[in-house]
Amino acid sequence: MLLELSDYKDDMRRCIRCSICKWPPLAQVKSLRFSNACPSVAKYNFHPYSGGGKLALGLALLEGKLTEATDEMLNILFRCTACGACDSSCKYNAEIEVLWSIYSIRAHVVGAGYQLDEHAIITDSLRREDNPLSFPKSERGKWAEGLDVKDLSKGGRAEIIYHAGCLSCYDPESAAVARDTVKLLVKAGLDVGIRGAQESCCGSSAFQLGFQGEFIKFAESNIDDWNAAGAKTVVTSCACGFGIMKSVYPLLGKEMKFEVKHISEVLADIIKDGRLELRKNLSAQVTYHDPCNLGRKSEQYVPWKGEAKKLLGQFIVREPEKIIHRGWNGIYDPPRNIINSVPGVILKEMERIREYSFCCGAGSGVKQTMNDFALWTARERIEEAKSTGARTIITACPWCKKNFKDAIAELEEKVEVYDVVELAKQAI
Amino acid sequence: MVSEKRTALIVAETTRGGNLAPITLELISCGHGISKNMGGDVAIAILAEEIGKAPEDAIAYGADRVFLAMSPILGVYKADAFLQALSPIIEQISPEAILMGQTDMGRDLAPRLAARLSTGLIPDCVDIKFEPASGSFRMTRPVFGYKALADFTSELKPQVVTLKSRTWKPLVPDRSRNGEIIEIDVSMNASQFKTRFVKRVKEDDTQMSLEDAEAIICGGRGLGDASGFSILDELAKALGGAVGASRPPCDAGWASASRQIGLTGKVVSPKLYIAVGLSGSSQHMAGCRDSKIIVAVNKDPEANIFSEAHYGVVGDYRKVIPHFINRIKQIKEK
Amino acid sequence: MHFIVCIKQVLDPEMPVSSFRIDEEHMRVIPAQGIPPVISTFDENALEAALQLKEIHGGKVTAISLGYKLSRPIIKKSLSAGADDLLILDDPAFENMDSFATARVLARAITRLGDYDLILTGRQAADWDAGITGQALSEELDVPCITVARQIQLEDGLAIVERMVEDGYEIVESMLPCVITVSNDFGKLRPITIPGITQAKKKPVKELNATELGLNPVPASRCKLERLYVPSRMRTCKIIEEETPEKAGEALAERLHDQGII
Amino acid sequence: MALARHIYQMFESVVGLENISDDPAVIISYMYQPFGRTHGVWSEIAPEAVLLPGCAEEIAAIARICNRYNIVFKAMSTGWGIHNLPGVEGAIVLDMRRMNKIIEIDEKNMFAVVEPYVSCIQLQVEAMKKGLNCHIIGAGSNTSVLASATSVVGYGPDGLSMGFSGRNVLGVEWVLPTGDILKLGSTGGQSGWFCGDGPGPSMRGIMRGWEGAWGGLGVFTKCAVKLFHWPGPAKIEMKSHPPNYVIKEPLKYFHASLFSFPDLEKLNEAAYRLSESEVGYFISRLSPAFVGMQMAVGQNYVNMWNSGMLKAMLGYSFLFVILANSEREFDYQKEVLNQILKETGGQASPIAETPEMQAETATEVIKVAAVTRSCFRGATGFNTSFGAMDTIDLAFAQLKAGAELKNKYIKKGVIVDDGGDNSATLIFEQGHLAYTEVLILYDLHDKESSDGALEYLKESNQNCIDKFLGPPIFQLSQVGTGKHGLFSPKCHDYDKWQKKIKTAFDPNNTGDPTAYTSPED
Repeated sequence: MLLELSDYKDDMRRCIRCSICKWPPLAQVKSLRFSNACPSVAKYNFHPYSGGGKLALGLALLEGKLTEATDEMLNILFRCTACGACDSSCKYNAEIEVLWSIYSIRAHVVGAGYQLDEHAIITDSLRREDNPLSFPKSERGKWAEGLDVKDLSKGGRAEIIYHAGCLSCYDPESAAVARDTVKLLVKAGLDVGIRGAQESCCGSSAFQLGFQGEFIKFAESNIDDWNAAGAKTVVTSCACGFGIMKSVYPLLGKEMKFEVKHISEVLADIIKDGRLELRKNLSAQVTYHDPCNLGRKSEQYVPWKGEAKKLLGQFIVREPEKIIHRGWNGIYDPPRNIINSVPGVILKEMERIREYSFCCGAGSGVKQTMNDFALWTARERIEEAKSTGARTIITACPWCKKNFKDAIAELEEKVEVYDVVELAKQAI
Repeated sequence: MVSEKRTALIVAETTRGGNLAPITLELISCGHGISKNMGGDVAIAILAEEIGKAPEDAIAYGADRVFLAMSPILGVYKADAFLQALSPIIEQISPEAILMGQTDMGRDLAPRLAARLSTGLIPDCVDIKFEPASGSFRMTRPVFGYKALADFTSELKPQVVTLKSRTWKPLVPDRSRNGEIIEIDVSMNASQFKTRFVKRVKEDDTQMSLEDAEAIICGGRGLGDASGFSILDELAKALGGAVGASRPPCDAGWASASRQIGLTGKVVSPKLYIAVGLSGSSQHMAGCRDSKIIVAVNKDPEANIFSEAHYGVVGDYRKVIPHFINRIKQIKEK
Repeated sequence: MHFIVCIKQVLDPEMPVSSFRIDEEHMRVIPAQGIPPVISTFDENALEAALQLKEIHGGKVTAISLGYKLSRPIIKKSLSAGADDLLILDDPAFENMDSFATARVLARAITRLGDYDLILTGRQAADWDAGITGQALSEELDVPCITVARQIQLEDGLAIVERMVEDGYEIVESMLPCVITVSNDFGKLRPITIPGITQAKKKPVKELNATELGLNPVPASRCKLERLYVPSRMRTCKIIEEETPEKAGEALAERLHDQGII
Repeated sequence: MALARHIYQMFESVVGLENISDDPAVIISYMYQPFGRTHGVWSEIAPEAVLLPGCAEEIAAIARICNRYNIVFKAMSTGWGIHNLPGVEGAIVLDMRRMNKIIEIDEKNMFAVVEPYVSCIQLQVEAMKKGLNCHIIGAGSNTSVLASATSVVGYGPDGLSMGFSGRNVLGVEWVLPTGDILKLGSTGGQSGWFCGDGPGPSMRGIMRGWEGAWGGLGVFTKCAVKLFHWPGPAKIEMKSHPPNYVIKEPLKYFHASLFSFPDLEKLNEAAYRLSESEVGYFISRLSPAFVGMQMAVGQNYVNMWNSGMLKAMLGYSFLFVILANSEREFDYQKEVLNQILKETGGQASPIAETPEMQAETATEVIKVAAVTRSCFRGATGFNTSFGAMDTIDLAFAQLKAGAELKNKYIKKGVIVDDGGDNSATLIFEQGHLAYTEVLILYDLHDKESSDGALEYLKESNQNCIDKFLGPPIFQLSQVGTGKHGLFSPKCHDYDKWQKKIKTAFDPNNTGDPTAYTSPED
């Protein structure tokens, strides 16, 4: 169940203002240059732009200290990729749901009729075209024309459904990767089907921007359709979709007769048990960028609703016990296993990785509505990538890849960016 | 002569040739029910260019007094003309309630009439009761796209109401009933009105209109492609019904947008609604939730449509429907 | 030419059914988190009609919205779509008014705006689905009214309108000025664009309350809401179970026949 | 009264459009200041605007404007701590976030020059690359190096070997309340920042004195701090996962031991012997509750507490860490330690000796990254009492007095029952200085608990006076108005001298007086 803002009051008022949400977990800080965890406060500097700063806004709204959302408040709430870095840093020492409080503040503000004008473009597109990118719904299946794979929109069932995701359907470069992905899966002998023209958005940008009504419609219809198609596994290459399908879909109370997997998990398994051989020697130094939605944000979220009783005088004990996920159970190793299984490739880790990775800057609508901020964050991350000595970034989400490529276009010193599937394909 | 009797006034709708449209019989039946527990009678205003059996039918189906207003200008419905013709009748009867259908005419005329009489209007009413204690009516209508129902009362008289079609059953006609027929002279000429009727174009002549069909077959995303609709057409012919579509087939171009049933399409409540290959989203159900009997054919047992249907078959429609049609034809021949 | 479009802020009619909950005690829909109000779908069709007519005949499109605590970003979407100016009537007294009172307030505001050629509204609001305000407004302003329009042409002082009827459409003429209520068959509102949003920020927005309109108190509602509830449609669906889909089809025909349905 | 537009525009022209805001959402977010409060999380007084200055010259320009229009200004860096916001109406906040550079790390002369927003962890990781380490205050390595060096207290357990912030500050660049930029110590020209006392009178005592001016004497824009030799690796790799990252490789010549003693007197005596012996990297008396809350939360902690295991193991105990530069020194220090223990009857608890515990303790002792767990996770409200910097004997007297007084409030149920002795005792300068901060945990959002905590804090101050326990470190600046009225007469009327200094340095009263000199008299 999706909780109300008032359910996060106890979280919001237990922030101790220690500013740890602005940095990676302190024990993992490795240099001054790359010691920012939160792209928002790193660029806009005012405290409200940090995780803790937003919690204070949520509490102020709940307690009536703020009666309406000013334009600057909307900037604060939405110049943020909802990457969850604040959440995993804070949770190193506390049991506060930072990210989900931010989701709930956004839903609260949106429900009250406040929104950035640009977001009207996204929601209009979602309601009319079933994707947030204002592309026509009728062209949804174009990416897969001529592809030798089962098209479930024409009926039929499949063990594995490949959900390409909006960007992979409409953006030519991402579509090419999606086609390669399907070819690899078919080549490995998997019973895979796509939904072609009938595929619709997973609802992740709608959810993250607070439009939970739109999200519920997409999520419910996806779950119904996937159940009806008899899928055992739903595989996607879009990390944004994957993160929300894993952490939010289960909260809708609908039976999901399938497991959600990211393409890197499936690919890593195929390579491990020999169904796909990576023989070519690529001899390259690469670094890997952990997409937030594939990593910390893909962990299962357990909403806590209970009451806090007092023992030992004023010591607070939550009844039932609050289950806290600290982000380290996300998908981190499969992409690395793929990279390491390519002959001649050396993986050089960046400073901010795994559950304290630094965002690429594209998430939760920022790429579409605040591209300058998206590119600023991408440049920060690219500089960190270069600091490892590698000149090739591997990632596992079309949004990260697209944002990096856009930023690199404006830099003189070129850096390569590949999806982990492309790397694998080059090595077959 | 102002009658003390409490009267329910019906505004009749007639077909070409001056006969009563089906909705009018339902209105009389409802008016009859009200006037009984009001201790009053049922009056009906028939405004038309030519009159066939309308007055006699009206009495047979339960009307007590028939007011006739004849004029060539009234041959085609036009709000200003109908308002002008109605006002002397209303003045004469000062009815407790004025009933119209939630039809093209009712939706257009009722608000104008209520505005002129400075009285209340409850549109699309599904239930109306006279409450002797307060001497006023309690009415129920669907709101929020059929997701909710609302009850209203009003002190103002006459209470204007438009009734949802196929909610009241017409009375069994009794030719022996007697009633009074009163002619009202109406003098009006076209030049006095600011609006002018040009012409009426019948569309979709091949198919029955969705609003009037007794049975509707509605296809959804699950049909897979346009060919699915030919199977539904065959079923519609077998049942003498019409074919509709939910939003996805219209978006995909398998069916014309005018056939779309749902919140942003047409709202229907036929006797039988057969939903084939559609999940039953809230927007779609808003258009058909009030059908008498809903039958669902879908391959996903979990689809929401099954929670709103009376009968259901879980299976692939391409296998279920053809045999369903054959069986119907066999039954019809018997 | 001066086109006036009345746009109403309503609860999102396309919200998921699972989020629709009613507080029966206060007879209101409980606002759900994450579901913003929207401009009533039919009013968006009316706005599209006004914008198309302006493109052909030139002139100005004024959007008017009436309510209490209206959400500025939602209402200002009319400016982003192309309306030239916006009049917001926002006052506690305007909360929960019925259609006739709404028509009275709109009429007062419109007469204040000066002359107009065409007033466009949605055929009905997507929350209470009444379909009264347009016609009541024409009575208040004593101008003709044409309802459920799907196409509008203007020629030398006349509006030639195709309006929807059960089995097709009618063509009706009306002298200007007049009120036309627009149906969804007119076509969707054009998509919002970034240039539209940036221009909208420079467009004039005027706000008036009940007292400034000289309408405090507002006319009382003519009908009293007694109860608002979600009807329980506990339908238990009788599933026709057969070994094969073909047999199920036949069994369905027999069952419906036995029940006298076909 | 909101900031007049023309004044706002003046500030805007100094820092730039995007570096100033008075939007209600921004202001309310800054007003969330739970640290050191007894009731709720919101500051009562709203600042007029928040500015993000980029350098000393900008701050000087801001100060001149403030002097002309009588506006109080106060700087904050991370914003975590008491008195971060100005305590008077009509003031502005200078958020130092944009001034976050390490100006230099001078390896030869072992010091670093930092701007206000460089945190201890940031300085530590950069210093370690050059074989150096920096002192980190007990509150945690997320705090600003400059803030604790120039303006606010600054004690930490590694002070045993690295002194405390007040002692480590060298050259300083200081924007006075008047807007003049004063450079202290050897900061002029090519002579570098290595010395805090340049030619002419030293200002260090005036600048910070014992507890610091809490931002009441203008803004410190750069300062140099001593660095210390770091025998460990240039980069410390971590392993495992949250909530317990642990160093991957054990540190050479590192050993942490947990000694418990039969009673407080024996603990006291051992404290003297240990600190006077000039051995050890880190020393802190840790209470059972403090260690327990570090490891567990909620019901698990309550069960652990009720089992009595914590009290048994940590009744009267010291965490003592040796970090030597060579094997011979490591052996020597261990020898000294064992001898002292023998003579004072100290028992080394075996649990701390396992490799896992050594690694975990090393991570926390070096990185100081998880202290907030023990203070804030249990019950939202946290405060300290007692804590005058004095002799080791007085430190333990404070511990005893604190435990006694706390038990009274524990019985009332208004604060967390943490055994009464929940506190931290730190020792500096070879045993010359020590203090005990007696911690209390309570619920900021429960009026009865908040009132109880406030009452406790007032009574603890009175206790310090009645039992001659010295002025408490944090309470001095915050309990009630007329703050210094209680202690100043008992401490050679320091308040009068502070007012003289304030008037001299701040004729137009633009520095926030709240925590420095009592505002009203």
